[in-house]
Amino acid sequence: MADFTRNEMMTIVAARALKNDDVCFVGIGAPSAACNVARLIHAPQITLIYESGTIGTRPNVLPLSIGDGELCETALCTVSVPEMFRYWLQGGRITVGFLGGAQIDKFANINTTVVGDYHKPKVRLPGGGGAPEIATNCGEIFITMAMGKRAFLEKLPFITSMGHGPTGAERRALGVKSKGPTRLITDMCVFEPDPVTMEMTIRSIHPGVTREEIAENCGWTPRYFDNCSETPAPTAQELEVLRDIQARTKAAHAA
Amino acid sequence: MADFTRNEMMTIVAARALKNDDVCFVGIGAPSAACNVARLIHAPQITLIYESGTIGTRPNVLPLSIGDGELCETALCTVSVPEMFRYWLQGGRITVGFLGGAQIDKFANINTTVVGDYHKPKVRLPGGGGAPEIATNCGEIFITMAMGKRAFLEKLPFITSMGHGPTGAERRALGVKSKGPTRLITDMCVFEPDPVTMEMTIRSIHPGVTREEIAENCGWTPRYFDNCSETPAPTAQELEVLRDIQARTKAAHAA
Amino acid sequence: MAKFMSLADAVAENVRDGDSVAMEGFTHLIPFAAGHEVIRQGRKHLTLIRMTPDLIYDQLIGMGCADKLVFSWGGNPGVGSTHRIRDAVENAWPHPLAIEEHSHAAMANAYEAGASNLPFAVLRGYIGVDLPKVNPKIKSVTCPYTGEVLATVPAHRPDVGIIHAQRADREGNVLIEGITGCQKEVVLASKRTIITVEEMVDKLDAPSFNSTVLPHWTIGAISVVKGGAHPSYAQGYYTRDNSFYIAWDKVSRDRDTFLAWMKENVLDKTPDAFAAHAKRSA
Amino acid sequence: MAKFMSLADAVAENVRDGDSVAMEGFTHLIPFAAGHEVIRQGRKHLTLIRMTPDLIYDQLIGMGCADKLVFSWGGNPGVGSTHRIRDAVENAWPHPLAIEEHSHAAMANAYEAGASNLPFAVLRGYIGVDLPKVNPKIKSVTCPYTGEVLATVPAHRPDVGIIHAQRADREGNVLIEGITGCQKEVVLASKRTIITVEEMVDKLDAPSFNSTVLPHWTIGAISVVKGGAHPSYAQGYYTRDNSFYIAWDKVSRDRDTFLAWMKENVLDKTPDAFAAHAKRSA
Repeated sequence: MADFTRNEMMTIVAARALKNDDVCFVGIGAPSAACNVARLIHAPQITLIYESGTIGTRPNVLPLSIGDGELCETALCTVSVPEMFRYWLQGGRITVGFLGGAQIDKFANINTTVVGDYHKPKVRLPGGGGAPEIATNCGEIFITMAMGKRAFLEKLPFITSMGHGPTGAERRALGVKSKGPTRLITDMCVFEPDPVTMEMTIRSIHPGVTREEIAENCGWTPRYFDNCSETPAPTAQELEVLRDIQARTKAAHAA
Repeated sequence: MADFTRNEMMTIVAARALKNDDVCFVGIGAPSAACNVARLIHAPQITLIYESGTIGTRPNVLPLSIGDGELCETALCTVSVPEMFRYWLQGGRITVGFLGGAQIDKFANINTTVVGDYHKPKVRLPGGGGAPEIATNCGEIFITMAMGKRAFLEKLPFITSMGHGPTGAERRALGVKSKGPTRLITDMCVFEPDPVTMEMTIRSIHPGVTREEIAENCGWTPRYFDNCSETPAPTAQELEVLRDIQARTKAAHAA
Repeated sequence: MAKFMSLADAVAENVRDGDSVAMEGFTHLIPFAAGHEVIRQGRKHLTLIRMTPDLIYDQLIGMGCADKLVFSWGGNPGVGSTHRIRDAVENAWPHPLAIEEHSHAAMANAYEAGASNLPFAVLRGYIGVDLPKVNPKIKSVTCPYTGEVLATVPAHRPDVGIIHAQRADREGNVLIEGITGCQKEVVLASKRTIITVEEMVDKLDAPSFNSTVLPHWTIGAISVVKGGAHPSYAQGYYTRDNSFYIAWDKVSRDRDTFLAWMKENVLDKTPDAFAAHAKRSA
Repeated sequence: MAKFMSLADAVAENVRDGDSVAMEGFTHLIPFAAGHEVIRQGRKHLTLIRMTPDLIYDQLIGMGCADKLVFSWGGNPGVGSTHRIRDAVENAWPHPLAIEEHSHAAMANAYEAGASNLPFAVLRGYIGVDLPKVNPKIKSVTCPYTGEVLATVPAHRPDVGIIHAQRADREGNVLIEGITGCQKEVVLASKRTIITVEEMVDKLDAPSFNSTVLPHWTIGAISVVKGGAHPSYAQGYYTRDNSFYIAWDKVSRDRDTFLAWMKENVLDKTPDAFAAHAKRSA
């Protein structure tokens, strides 16, 4: 088994989840790496869309921001931001939306707005950006986040984007027809929603990670599917492609 | 005085009414000729917009339809039809809208929809097209129509686009802030609204036309402004430019 | 996902009796070949949607394909009436035609709302006019901030959207350039789509006058039909055949002349016949 | 009607204390030079509108120009926090900053509604989230056809819209290409506008990546400011200066370091200083 970091494992698991015919709304950081690794390995036809308006981008290096020139130059086409949110996201054209966040609860609701009282914040976070509408208008949502007690919380101070709702029932009750978060991919394991309670439940544990470690880094007592397995380790090809694009990116942005 | 037709007089009067800084929503036929004569004589910077989406067109020949390729090729830019109606017309960017129609009443309301009962029409006309929103969203409206008893009616069977309203009061009462029809340019005379009653009132009579003739071709008893004058006849330059563009157009469309 | 197929197959697979069908093209790129194929395949009870029903809708309605017309301006542009549409509305020939009438602004907004997956559109329109009295689909909402009352129309969500475009690449991405009308919105608002194109190319070469690209995954069927927009025009390929529009006035005035013309030029032909038009006026 | 003038004159004429000001640019073409000029001229009590307040708003807010921020995502993209904005929100330094917070979709729709001269925008959004509880501007309407309840936001109609673009022709028509964000909408929605451009040219040469043209009669002031989008980028002219974004994290963490940097690099400079940046990273 090749040597790999937990962050690499997280990115590669996310890449594996993407299919050739997906139309994917990409955020920056891990999702961008995952989407482009998928494109370079098993999903050459995947359509990557960045909220800056670029459709069908095939960047050679990873963008630093969602609006880099590389995204536009390699895109099939570029549209305005209002059109992106109206025709493409709200239009229901996106099959997979990627989200991350500062804090998450067991029903995959996410907070990226504020810690403490909204009007007298302890920590002011960046805010929702595209997330509130990505969460409901994409076919399904993949979330990537590194685990930790300050990030994986029993209860959020603020819901920036809805997962399955505060008790897991609200999404359905509100009549939202898209699936919401179907995978929560962390640096330690992969969660999927329990089909009945919608609680994010551990489907597989990454190689070398223990249940104790997961418990220590989770603000609630995590549940496991009966058939919870070990996440297949990154293949040599997966690692090579990921490291290669990251090296190209580093070289390009340093220049 | 040069020889000219009443139709030429109508087009030239309409052309004179346009200013260099106008942004003009152009229909087909007389308005298109008038706008382009204005552009070629005294308003070289006038912006002509066709509802097909072409902005700032400078056609060399008159288009046969509002969507001719010549309009796009000579335009500053072309936008989609939804954008045209949302950002440009509804956006309040147009200073002058041109309208024509099958029938008109003394308050410059226009019918281009139907003669007879709407649901069992005697004559089904083409319908409103852009007119209902042109009539209220442009800064002011110029109307060009040839006079006749079947066209200039005391009461319309159907109001397709609002002038000053059925009694002249409705436009103001509805809170519409644009001016509405400020000129009704016919083949016999020019009407402008009475500032109090808003009834279209004759401001000038074209050379060679009598009040009797006007009365015979108007379904209501037309009123005249006290200082009603004679419309200045077309100049040699005006006629030359108009005939020239019409000849070019004929040659181009016959080819 | 875009699938290249013959126009006959595309229409057979996608257009069903009773469907609502929007064939768009604002003077430019009108999908005549596709309209003819719908006539040849004998579709019935269609609801035809189009801002500017002109010759192709005159033909469809005259041949009895439609039960209803949703539109904002109907005529033979620069020439006069669409006689077959008038005959259907005024005399119920070949059978009655229901109409749902809007303004251009409302139609354009309705497509835009459809593409945006909204159930309705809001516009500053229909003020002081009679259309809302005869079209119950025109309603209103009150602005929650200013109290202003604005007009609404339901979003267009056609069963089938049909357009003609300049070209497609091998992946099925489609380029439209020049006057693009509301074609992008029609494709994005429709459940199924058929796009006829002048040609298939290796590369779209997108930057051009107002170039608009529809990604392959927004499209159903694509058929290469050279000349498929004749007698309208395809910017960069061929110009408008004005003589046809003028001639149509005479052909369409009389029911028998019309039927004879349709038999000879539509029913007894195939989409390949359009290629000759592309050459003739190129 | 577009008027060419110096950036100093453009800001002096168009930006007034207490105005609502939208400076837009989605990562690309951020109007830094114009923002610096607003700071130099000491404007106060502004309501700053922007989807993604990043470094230029961090600078404006840190210098005390703004009383209120209307936004949807605030941060140093790819780097971390905007420390001056956080200091204003968390600690009221240099004075309290009111916030009106939206999602990107709502902000984009609000500009679109402003450009469309509508008082509000309708979106399928804000479902199941907490923002409507803390932002009273988020309301709803009921679809008159389906009964569905949809979110609304008021249209943005800024007093001043400020953007940076690639070039203007001598008539004042402006071309933006590449990622155009919501800049067209900002210009069309604003009462007054300032556009800085990289250069003045004889011909716009419009067909290009996603080229967008703003006619001269939709524009107030135009100022040629070479490099005026630095440290963001201008497609076709210069690339993003990533090192600046990284360095800003350190500069902006400390109030005194920030103030010293602003004095040296903004208060004691003129718009001409930006030309050096354009060269450096071209």
